[in-house]
Amino acid sequence: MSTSEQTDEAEKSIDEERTFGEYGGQYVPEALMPAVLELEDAYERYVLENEDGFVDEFRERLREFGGRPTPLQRADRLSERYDRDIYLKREDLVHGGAHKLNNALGQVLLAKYMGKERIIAETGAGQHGTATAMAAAHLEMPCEIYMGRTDVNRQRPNVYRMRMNGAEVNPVEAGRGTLKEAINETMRDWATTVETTHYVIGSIVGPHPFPKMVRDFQAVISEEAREQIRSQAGRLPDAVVACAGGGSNTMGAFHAFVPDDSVDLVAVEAGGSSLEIDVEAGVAPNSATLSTGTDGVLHGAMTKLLQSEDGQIMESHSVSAGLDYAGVGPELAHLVETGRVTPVTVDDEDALEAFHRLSRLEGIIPALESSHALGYLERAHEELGDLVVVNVSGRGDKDLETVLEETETRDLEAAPDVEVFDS
Amino acid sequence: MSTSEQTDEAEKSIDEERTFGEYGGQYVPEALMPAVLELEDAYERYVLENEDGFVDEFRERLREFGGRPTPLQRADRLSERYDRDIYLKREDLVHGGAHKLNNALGQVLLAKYMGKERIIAETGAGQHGTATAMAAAHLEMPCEIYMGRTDVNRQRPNVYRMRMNGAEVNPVEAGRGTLKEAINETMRDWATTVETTHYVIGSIVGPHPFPKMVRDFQAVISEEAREQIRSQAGRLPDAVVACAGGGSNTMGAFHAFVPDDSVDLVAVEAGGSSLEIDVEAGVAPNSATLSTGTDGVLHGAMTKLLQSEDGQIMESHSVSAGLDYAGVGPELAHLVETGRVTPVTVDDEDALEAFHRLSRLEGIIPALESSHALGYLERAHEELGDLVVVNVSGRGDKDLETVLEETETRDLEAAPDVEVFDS
Amino acid sequence: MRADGNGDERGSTDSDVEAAIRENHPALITYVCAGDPSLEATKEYVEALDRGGADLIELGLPFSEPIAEGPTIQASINRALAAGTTPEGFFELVDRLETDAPLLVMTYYNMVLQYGPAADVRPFVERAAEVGLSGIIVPDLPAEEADPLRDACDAHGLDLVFIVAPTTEGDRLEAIMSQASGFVYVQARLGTTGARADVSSATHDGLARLAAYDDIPRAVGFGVSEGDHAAEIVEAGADGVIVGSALVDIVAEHGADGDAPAADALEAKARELKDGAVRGDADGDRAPEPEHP
Amino acid sequence: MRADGNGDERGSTDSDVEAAIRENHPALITYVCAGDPSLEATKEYVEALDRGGADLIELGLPFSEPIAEGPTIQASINRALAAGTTPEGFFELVDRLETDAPLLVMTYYNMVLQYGPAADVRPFVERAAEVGLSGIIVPDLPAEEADPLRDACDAHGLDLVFIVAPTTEGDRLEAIMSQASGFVYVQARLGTTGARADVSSATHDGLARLAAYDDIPRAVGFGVSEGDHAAEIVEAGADGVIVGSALVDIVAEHGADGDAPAADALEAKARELKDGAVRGDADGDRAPEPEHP
Ligand SMILES: Cc1ncc(COP(=O)(O)O)c(C=O)c1O
Ligand SMILES: Cc1ncc(COP(=O)(O)O)c(C=O)c1O
Repeated sequence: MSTSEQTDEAEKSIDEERTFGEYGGQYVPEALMPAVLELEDAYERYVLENEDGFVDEFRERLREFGGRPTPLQRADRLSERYDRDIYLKREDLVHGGAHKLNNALGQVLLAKYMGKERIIAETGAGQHGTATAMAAAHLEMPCEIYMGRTDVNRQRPNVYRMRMNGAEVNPVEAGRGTLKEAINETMRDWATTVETTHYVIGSIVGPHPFPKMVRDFQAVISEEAREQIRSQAGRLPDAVVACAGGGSNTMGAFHAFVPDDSVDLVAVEAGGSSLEIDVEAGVAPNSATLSTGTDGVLHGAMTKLLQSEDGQIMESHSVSAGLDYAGVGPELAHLVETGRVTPVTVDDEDALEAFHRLSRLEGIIPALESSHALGYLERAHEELGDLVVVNVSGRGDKDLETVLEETETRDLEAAPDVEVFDS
Repeated sequence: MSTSEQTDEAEKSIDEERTFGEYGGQYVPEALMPAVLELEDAYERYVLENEDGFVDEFRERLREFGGRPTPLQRADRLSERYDRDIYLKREDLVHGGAHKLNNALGQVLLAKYMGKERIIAETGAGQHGTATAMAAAHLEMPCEIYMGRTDVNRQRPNVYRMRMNGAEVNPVEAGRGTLKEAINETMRDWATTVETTHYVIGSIVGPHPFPKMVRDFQAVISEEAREQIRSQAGRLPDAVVACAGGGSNTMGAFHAFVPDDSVDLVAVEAGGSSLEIDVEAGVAPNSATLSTGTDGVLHGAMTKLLQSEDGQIMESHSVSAGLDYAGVGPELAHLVETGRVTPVTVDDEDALEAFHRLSRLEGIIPALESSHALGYLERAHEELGDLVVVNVSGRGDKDLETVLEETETRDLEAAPDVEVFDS
Repeated sequence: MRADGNGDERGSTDSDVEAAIRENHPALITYVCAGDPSLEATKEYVEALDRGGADLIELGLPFSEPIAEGPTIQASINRALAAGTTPEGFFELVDRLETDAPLLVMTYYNMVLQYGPAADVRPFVERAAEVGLSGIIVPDLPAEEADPLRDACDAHGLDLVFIVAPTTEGDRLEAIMSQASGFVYVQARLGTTGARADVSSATHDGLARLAAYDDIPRAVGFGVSEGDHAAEIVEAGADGVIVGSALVDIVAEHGADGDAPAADALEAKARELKDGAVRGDADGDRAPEPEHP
Repeated sequence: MRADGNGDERGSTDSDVEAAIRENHPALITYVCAGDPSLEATKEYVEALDRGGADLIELGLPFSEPIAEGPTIQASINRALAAGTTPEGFFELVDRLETDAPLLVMTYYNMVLQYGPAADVRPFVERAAEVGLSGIIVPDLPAEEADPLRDACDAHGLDLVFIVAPTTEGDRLEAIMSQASGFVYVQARLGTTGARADVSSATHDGLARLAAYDDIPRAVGFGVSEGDHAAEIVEAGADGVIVGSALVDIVAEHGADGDAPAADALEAKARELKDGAVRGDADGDRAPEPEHP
């Protein structure tokens, strides 16, 4: 994204491609196409060309409302443990507790510039929904969030937060009542209200220009981190490690480093309980789309998917709700295809260990999503060079109940005993 | 506090007074006196004189680990509502979700400089306990937290967080099992282990040097805010408003402004359900120590207290656990006595309204403690001048359950309907 | 098959689909989802619709993420998937079907892509042609992304039917119309499929916008549920009406076993709709001025 | 009353407290909390202790935040407060008590401050003198903060007893000793009050550190619960032993009504302790070298 200060030619050139190699595109119902094209136009004008000072306002709001820049912190005890320099990009300190606000704030602001009157968004565990509700309240935009019934009932605190920020929460009764159904339903709302409404997609997925636009809003992560590591460690890192669900924190953490060939980019997917697919049940007990998926079209884009041979989308699974998605951003699919990004997986158990490890060693309770990136560090730090940046995409307060339940049924080395209750 | 950069004479002069006017002092058991004096010495050397670069390390850790500086954000919709410029100091964005870390990090680091081997702390709702546990994990210090049994059982998420950060949590069975008992018990531990252990007090209370030292660690709030408001609004504010429990966020937000006579300093106490004392039950249904308390000695200092005629300390009450304390920092008592600080109260109901109002209008869910400061703004903004800074001492995620329960039994204007569950 | 731009009149296309509409004008186009409640039942239902007067039959191949459908058709798709409906089962059903009305498959793009070993539309189109399907409708495939599928359809003589939405205007409308074949699916209102109690005003606007393109039949869908709606729509100038949810409601009512009364009810409903359409045709004319400006 | 520095030998002080210890050497000093379970019961208990051989009696005036007490005395204080014990009730009880042993009040500083209309220690001290108390012990009042109370005590002829802890050393020890009166309370171990099974090694260290200050009696408390402890402590050179929790345990055992058996048990316990102290005195000498270096 160009800022008013950075008038670099390469950056200012408008990127009109709707695809990343063979991935991406705009596979949406005809009724949505005009809105998608209108958004494309707005993206090019406001986000790429800073028309009306959009980018300046966005950056300022990210700073004042969102709490940016976030620190790049050297993790002393992890560095000692792994005998190399580990730096954590602290997206857990963004307002709302995750990188999600970077995107939500950008899109809601853009919707305002576009003259839209209403915001809708899907949410799974509620992170994107709460970020969107916060941004909408901040910018005085009516907001409705679609959330699967199952998720509504199991993520009450996030539902409360959205309601408190003035958003409507619409439970989606269809299917299993989780993220996939919520996205479908948000698309249906959008198909009905497209003239007045902007759909704030929560990751680098969906039809063009969403994947590029969301990436550009999240790119602030790597723009900051790249400057910070150069000033704090004196050089570029050997590797950047980030978890990948849809992939927004991932591309956010990678984007500025993509041209730096010496920097390995590692996308850590949720290995769930197994990488084997349960064909009978149509269930993938993981969300390892980049590592195990096949090409197909979902939610507006050609990308890698967890799907059956027939083309039915599978239920995915991960202990971390935010990674639990059967698709992935088309740009990541492309960068994996070209070899620039290395996809790896970390399973539920190793992510839980990493959650406890960071909490105990560094006094930072990471999101379960981010714990996947940290779990990879534990396993493969020797392959990552001497200077590694890990993106801590969010904080783990939202995950306490899940972690407790999941910890109880396992024998985790790093977990504390929590028997201090009752009597 | 002096920094390595600021070598201003006035700031560097060592403050050897143990009292603030008639308040303060060192009313502790003889066994603790040597530790208190040792701490006094360490405070003077490390904190006031930056010996061994203590202050520099503290500031750097506050930045990288704690996420400082926090923004000073213009609240657009509040400004519109109140027809004046309202700025929010965003302590809710500090790691852990409240200003509490500023102090916890400072004290744990100081304990390390002093060669202590172990950290203890009291906690009520768990905010100071979690901040201390985080700081102790970060600095690799064994840590035990005392917490009343009642609080342990009703603040489970915070207990989990402390355990996950590797702290022991010791439930205190005595009395009603809340903050007062936890402090008493921590003092008892300290009286036993004083040679190796540092007691991290959670507010500007306790014997000298705690009130000054905690204030100095928290003063970063007003040091930042003062610079920020001058650069963002071009001048000093007309008033700074902060809630007051023990008073650490309060003095943190006031300290740098104390010499600025044009700046009104307003300490907002918890009015609870009533300012009338229930003499029979020995209960004050409020925590309005500065407004209604009388002079006495509690937990090591002469200060204002909620106490019976006989001198028994009363149970205090507030919907916000963090304000629920029968004492207050001696420095605040003094500044109220001299007229520099104006004490006011906001009751439970107005604080709840303010909680919902900020959530809905600004997309920031404030701590219930901070909601008291915001409630005062609603009531008395006309008396506060044209440019007002409100300290948002923490985020409200920890308060969701309480707010829901308390909202259900009331008819609050600003509250959302939360009936989206079940089916 | 699409007019190939060599100057042939569209009227002289060799499209079964277009012919079925023109020859049976005003046409009834019906939709049910294959495999709900079973492929056997679907066979009976389709044949019943054919008897009842359907001139063209869209048969849904169920996809797990039907983003363009309302609750009725979503539920039908879910039942079909739960019953184990596969693309190959679908094609075999089509192969066995004996109807006067030509058949189109309606499905989502990923289903088209995945039929072969790699993500490629050709195996699907080839198989569709082989079992005698006349065309394809893909609600999540806008004209901009349609090149590969259109090429494959052209190669196998299948129509690729495009949807024109209330939001489709100007250059895009022109672009779509230039590659439309079989008929144009006029979406009567924004939103998703689903039976409604009235005819949308957007119907009239939509037909008006298409008035200039009278070399291809225009059929209106989304919300049509009664004979009177059909009459009103045809009266407003449509060449046909498309009915889905109202029929799926009947399928749903009759439950899991797919019984004879369900087939009878479908046949009767088709007749009501076809009668309505014919009634509308007697009352209206074929290229009206917009009634709701 | 404190030696006034005019050259009088401490031996010739007019302090009841000091006299009670010196004249009954080795002395037994007992503590119970007034009002647990009732002021009436306390009266009986104190008189029983007096009969059993207590040479000096500390009577607790309960305060809601007893930070220097362990669980036993905390509970006793809570029972006394729940029973409605007030400072005035306390003073009236003292007024009515008939004991050979002088009485001291043991309470926290806030209780002392609040007795009058404003925060001021003088009314409390005045009233204490009036009802015949001989001294005051305030566990949360270190020497550094003691000026106002010491002045008031001096004015009314009361002793202000200071505690010397295991951590008290050097200049501070000197400063405390220079203002001690009545006796020095030697805290036998770090931590809070509470009966223990053995005598702390810090006891010996503490007495050794005080060896030079033999112009004022030294009594050892914190953890003393048996006659044998008393013997050991006196043998190590103490002038007296202070026992609280072990007596409060007896009070607690006998429950809410304060019965005659409780008084008997207290009297017996006092006798055991006094006998122990006397036994220790026969075995030891008064200013030993430390046994545990
Ligand atoms: C903290 C956190 N990290 C990561 C993710 C995964 O999303 P993405 O892959 O788009 O960054 C989520 C999604 O909710 C999240 O909350
Ligand atoms: C968010 C927040 N604000 C304020 C307070 C009150 O403490 P103090 O008055 O010391 O700032 C607390 C205490 O827990 C708190 O958590």
